[in-house]
Amino acid sequence: MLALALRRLAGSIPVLLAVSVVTFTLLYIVPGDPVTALVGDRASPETIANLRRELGLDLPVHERYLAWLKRALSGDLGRSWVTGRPVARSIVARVPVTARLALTAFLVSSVVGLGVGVYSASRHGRPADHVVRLTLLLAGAVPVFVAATVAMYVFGVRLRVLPVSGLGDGSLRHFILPGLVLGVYLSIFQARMTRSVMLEIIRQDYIRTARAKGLPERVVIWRHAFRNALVSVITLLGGSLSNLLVGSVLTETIFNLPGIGRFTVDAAYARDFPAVMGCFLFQSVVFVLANTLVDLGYALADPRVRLG
Amino acid sequence: MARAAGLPMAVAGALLLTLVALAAVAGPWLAPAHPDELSLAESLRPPGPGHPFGTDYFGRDVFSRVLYGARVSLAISLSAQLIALVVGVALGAAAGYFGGWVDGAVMRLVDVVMAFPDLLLAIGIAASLGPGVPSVLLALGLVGWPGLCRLVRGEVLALKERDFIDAARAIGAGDLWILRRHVLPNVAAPILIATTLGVGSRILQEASLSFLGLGVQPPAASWGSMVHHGLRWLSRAPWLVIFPGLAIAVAVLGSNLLGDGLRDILDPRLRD
Amino acid sequence: MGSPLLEVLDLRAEFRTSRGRLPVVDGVSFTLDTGGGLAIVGESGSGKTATALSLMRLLPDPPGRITGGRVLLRGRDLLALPEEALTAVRGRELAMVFQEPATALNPVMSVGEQIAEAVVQHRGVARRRVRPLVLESLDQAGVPEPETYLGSYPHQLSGGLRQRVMIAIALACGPSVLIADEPTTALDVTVQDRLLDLLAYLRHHLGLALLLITHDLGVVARLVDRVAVMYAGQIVETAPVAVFFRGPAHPYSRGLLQAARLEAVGPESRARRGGRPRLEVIGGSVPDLADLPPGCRFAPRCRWAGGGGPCWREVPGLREVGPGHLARCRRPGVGP
Amino acid sequence: MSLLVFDGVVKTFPVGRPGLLGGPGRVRRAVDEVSFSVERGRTYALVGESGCGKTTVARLAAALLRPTRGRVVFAGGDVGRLRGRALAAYRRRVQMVFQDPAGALDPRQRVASAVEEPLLIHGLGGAARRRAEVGRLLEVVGLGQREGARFPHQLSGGQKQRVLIARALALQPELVILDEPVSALDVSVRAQILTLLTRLQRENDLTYLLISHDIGVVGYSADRVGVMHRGRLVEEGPADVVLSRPAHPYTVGLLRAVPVPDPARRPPPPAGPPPEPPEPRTDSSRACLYAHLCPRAARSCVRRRPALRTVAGRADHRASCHLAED
Repeated sequence: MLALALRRLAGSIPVLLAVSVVTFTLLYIVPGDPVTALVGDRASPETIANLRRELGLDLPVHERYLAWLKRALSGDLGRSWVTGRPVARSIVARVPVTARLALTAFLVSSVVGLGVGVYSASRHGRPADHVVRLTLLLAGAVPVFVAATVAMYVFGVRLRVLPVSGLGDGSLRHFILPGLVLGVYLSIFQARMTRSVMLEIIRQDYIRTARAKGLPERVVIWRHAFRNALVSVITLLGGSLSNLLVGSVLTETIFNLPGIGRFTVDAAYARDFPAVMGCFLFQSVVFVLANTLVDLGYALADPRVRLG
Repeated sequence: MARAAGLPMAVAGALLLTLVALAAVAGPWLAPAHPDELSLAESLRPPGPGHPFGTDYFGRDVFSRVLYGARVSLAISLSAQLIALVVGVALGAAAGYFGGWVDGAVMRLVDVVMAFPDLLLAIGIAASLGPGVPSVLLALGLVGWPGLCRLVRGEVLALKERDFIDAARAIGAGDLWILRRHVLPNVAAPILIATTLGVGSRILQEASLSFLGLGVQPPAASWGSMVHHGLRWLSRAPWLVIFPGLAIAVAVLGSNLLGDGLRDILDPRLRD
Repeated sequence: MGSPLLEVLDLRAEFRTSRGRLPVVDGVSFTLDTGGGLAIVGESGSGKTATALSLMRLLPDPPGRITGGRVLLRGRDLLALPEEALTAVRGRELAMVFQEPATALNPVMSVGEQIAEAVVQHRGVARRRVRPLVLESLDQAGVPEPETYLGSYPHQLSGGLRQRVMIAIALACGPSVLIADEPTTALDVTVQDRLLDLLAYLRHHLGLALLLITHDLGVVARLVDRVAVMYAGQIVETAPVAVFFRGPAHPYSRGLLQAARLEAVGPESRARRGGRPRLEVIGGSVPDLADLPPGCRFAPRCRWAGGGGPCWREVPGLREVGPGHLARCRRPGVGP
Repeated sequence: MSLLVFDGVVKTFPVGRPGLLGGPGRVRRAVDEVSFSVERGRTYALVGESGCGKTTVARLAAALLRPTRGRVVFAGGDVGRLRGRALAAYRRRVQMVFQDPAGALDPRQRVASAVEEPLLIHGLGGAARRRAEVGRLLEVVGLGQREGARFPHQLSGGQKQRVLIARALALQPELVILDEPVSALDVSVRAQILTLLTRLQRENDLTYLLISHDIGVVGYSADRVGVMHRGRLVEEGPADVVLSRPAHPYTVGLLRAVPVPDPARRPPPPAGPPPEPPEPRTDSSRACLYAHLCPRAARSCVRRRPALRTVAGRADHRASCHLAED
């Protein structure tokens, strides 16, 4: 089991390296000279040359990459061009906000999404299933930022029951609305996925076997079908993770929550490259590692993979 | 059952998409005003007889802007999906059919692109190249192809296992003959479905990027950027958000309905 | 003799498809006594599997739907039972073994769990006390050293062992009827041989009534006392095996038996015939259920139907042609 | 005269993933030192259970696979070395009929077009002549214009197999490889296809390599029979001899296992649940591969793996069993 975990983690190393190469490339295809951007047009040629040496910009590109990678690995993602503060520290400061939002949304979507998906599949072809399917279809077409805006308008502006913007005192109240919006948005995805996986599984022979044993339908659905569905749903969680990260970028922007997503967008807007790429690298690494965990979870959930 | 539901879904989807396309094509004739025509006296008017969707802060007619936005949104999404389609199908078919190092190389590339959450990659590109239509196109094309590539590769791999490919080889058919005569016609349906659904994704992604202010730049306006700008007036003029938001939803719903409907109609596994 | 253990009366089921309602089971009746053995024989699309699934009310819905008839188990109509009461019959009194052991077992549950849950469900035994019962049913199914397999998963077992696990699940609650749907079709012939022995043992030593669904008359001859041949949703002939194999009355049955004798070219028969055996061929193929001929459903393939005669116009009923021997044919026993 | 000869053919497949650095992974011997020859105009049948390697032999003969070792010789030429034009020419002379007729037809190709395809590929005849030829071929296998215009899913299993046979005949081959040609078909349709194949063989002077798990089909069709077990040929000889006086205990067991459609010959039910036999040993063992199941296994069977040798008294009957020698 440990060997399997190590093998999967080792397998993600090439991908992480590729992630770093892409990040580095994006950083350096930036039009214009970063040095000029840093010190302004009016700096003397000596200052520029010095800074150039200091930043290692006079080195050949592969050495620059290695130097950058070494620094990035030791947690140094450079300094923001806007605030001058170390990017890594800014990111760390924002992680808790995003983590809380993502966790709330993930919990909501796991309960609602899986529940609705299983329910709908178990009523396949009946009115309840049609209603669910139609709702998912309609809801899935609404962009999360529009849904968030509408929620904000209804609950914050009209009903005034929940805070709509910012972190305030940092209490959980400020996470309810964004968490719910993002959670419901993810639920749509989860429910569609779960439903189609469950429909595929309910057709399988072993479900008929379970019914032939005289197990009540509830047991057939949850013990036999859902357990198998979980194996597939776990593998599809990767897509859900991507949605979670993307959704949190949008949600944080709308609700003005100082998380990584908001930070990324602000930095991109200000063309603060070290900050943009720092966020980019950080989130991609989290995404790759999370996907690796998902793979591992899949392997553990399926005895065919676990035991070979 | 599923098949029976497929047709009405596909028709409804096609109708919605036609509506959007009509708005894009006939926008200039349908719009009551020029989308960029300022009229500060008319600032933030609610929807009414003169302005069916109301006006924005600068007094521009929201209905006209939504119609013109359809052009921008559709043009970008369709072009990006076209890029994704060409790249994805070519690489996917090659990887699946020839296997070996071709497959290895293509799939590693796919892994790398897929290692980034799609919008994040688009943000990175938009930030690097500067926001604007070219970088949006590049970004959306880039995030779109790996999905199609994987799909086509998987379908081709599954087809290769089927006896009729071996049967074609056994009567003396060469690789190109088999690809053209037997592989492509059989992957056409899944490609069509994925492309239709992909257009919806691209519309959403373009809207998201523009909503973040990293897509289409003023004075041009796409639906996403209209929501972006409307957000500031949310408490006073919610229609600035609602109508462009609704337009996005209609377009995405159209392509999802059409895609899902086509899947129900074309998927042989659902046939009786 | 009292009332039979299982009595099926005029069972009807259909598939609702885009091509209309297909009568997959069309007025099927038969009885099965305690410890008895009946085989339903037919080709693909004959409705034999749909019949078996309908008895258990396992016909996939949609598209399947039971539209009429009665299934009396010890006089109680299973088709009239509410769903909850049905679960007490399934697995407890009527157990079923399916064709594909590779897909009929849950891939993510261990063998032990899959047997134990049936025992827990029906016998109300505490989970801790289940183990000996599980081992006993594995033992009865001929699984050697059952303890070693409790924690195994289906993918780790051979085809023969998987089917034995299926049988163990079926045996776990001591049912009185075992419905076996093509239990050996997916298996190699030597594996099949041992499983047929096992089924014969279960019938004779545990007193299990066997309802066998098969296309293979060789398997029929080996296991049961009575045979019912199905064609296009209907029973076309039913007889005691000894009578049937001596001389089937329906032309379709005769063709099947001829084909089966070809299948079984054993050492002696080949030598006896001195080379290639002669083949009796039934022409054409099974009719489309959406487009059935108006008269006898076999008429288009029947050599003795004549052109446009009564066989083509009227649906023949099941008629007695001998003691316990019924055939759905206007001219039973014609031809060779 | 031998049309097709297998000479010490070995085919291995990689098992699981190759080593981390692309080094050689484990391999499985699907076909292990198989030698036999098929006479022109006759039917040679290979019989065996799933996984015995018989389908791999069919694919080797059809040049869909190349042997790892040994030679497949057709009309004097080494099939394993054919490339390009020579391979195309080979495919005109050797055709294959597949096990699953539903899978062997392109679902999006009409029947007539499927039958025409080989003519098109090999550039035989103009459009009009091809159309006439397709009509003739369909008629030969008992199909008409109506079926020609249909898609495969609109046909019954038997009709699909007829289409595949027509397609195989289009190039007027000398050898036709029949891979389980009737096992996917219903019992009543099997007989139709088997008699059709017999008739076509007679009319076109065809040579058949028949692959089947079904002793009945083999008994009906074969002139010579080879019995395969775990990748090896364990017995081989004239069909009449092998099926009536089998020399290898595996063949004996195989024949005995076929259920006889005669209730009078029903064996008595066993007194206890008949157990599942043990799993086979690994290939690396030097024992006879059948020893763990063999009712007659002696000590020599575990020590030394027997080779295929002539059975006492008959030059054309071979078996790989210590007990059959002498």
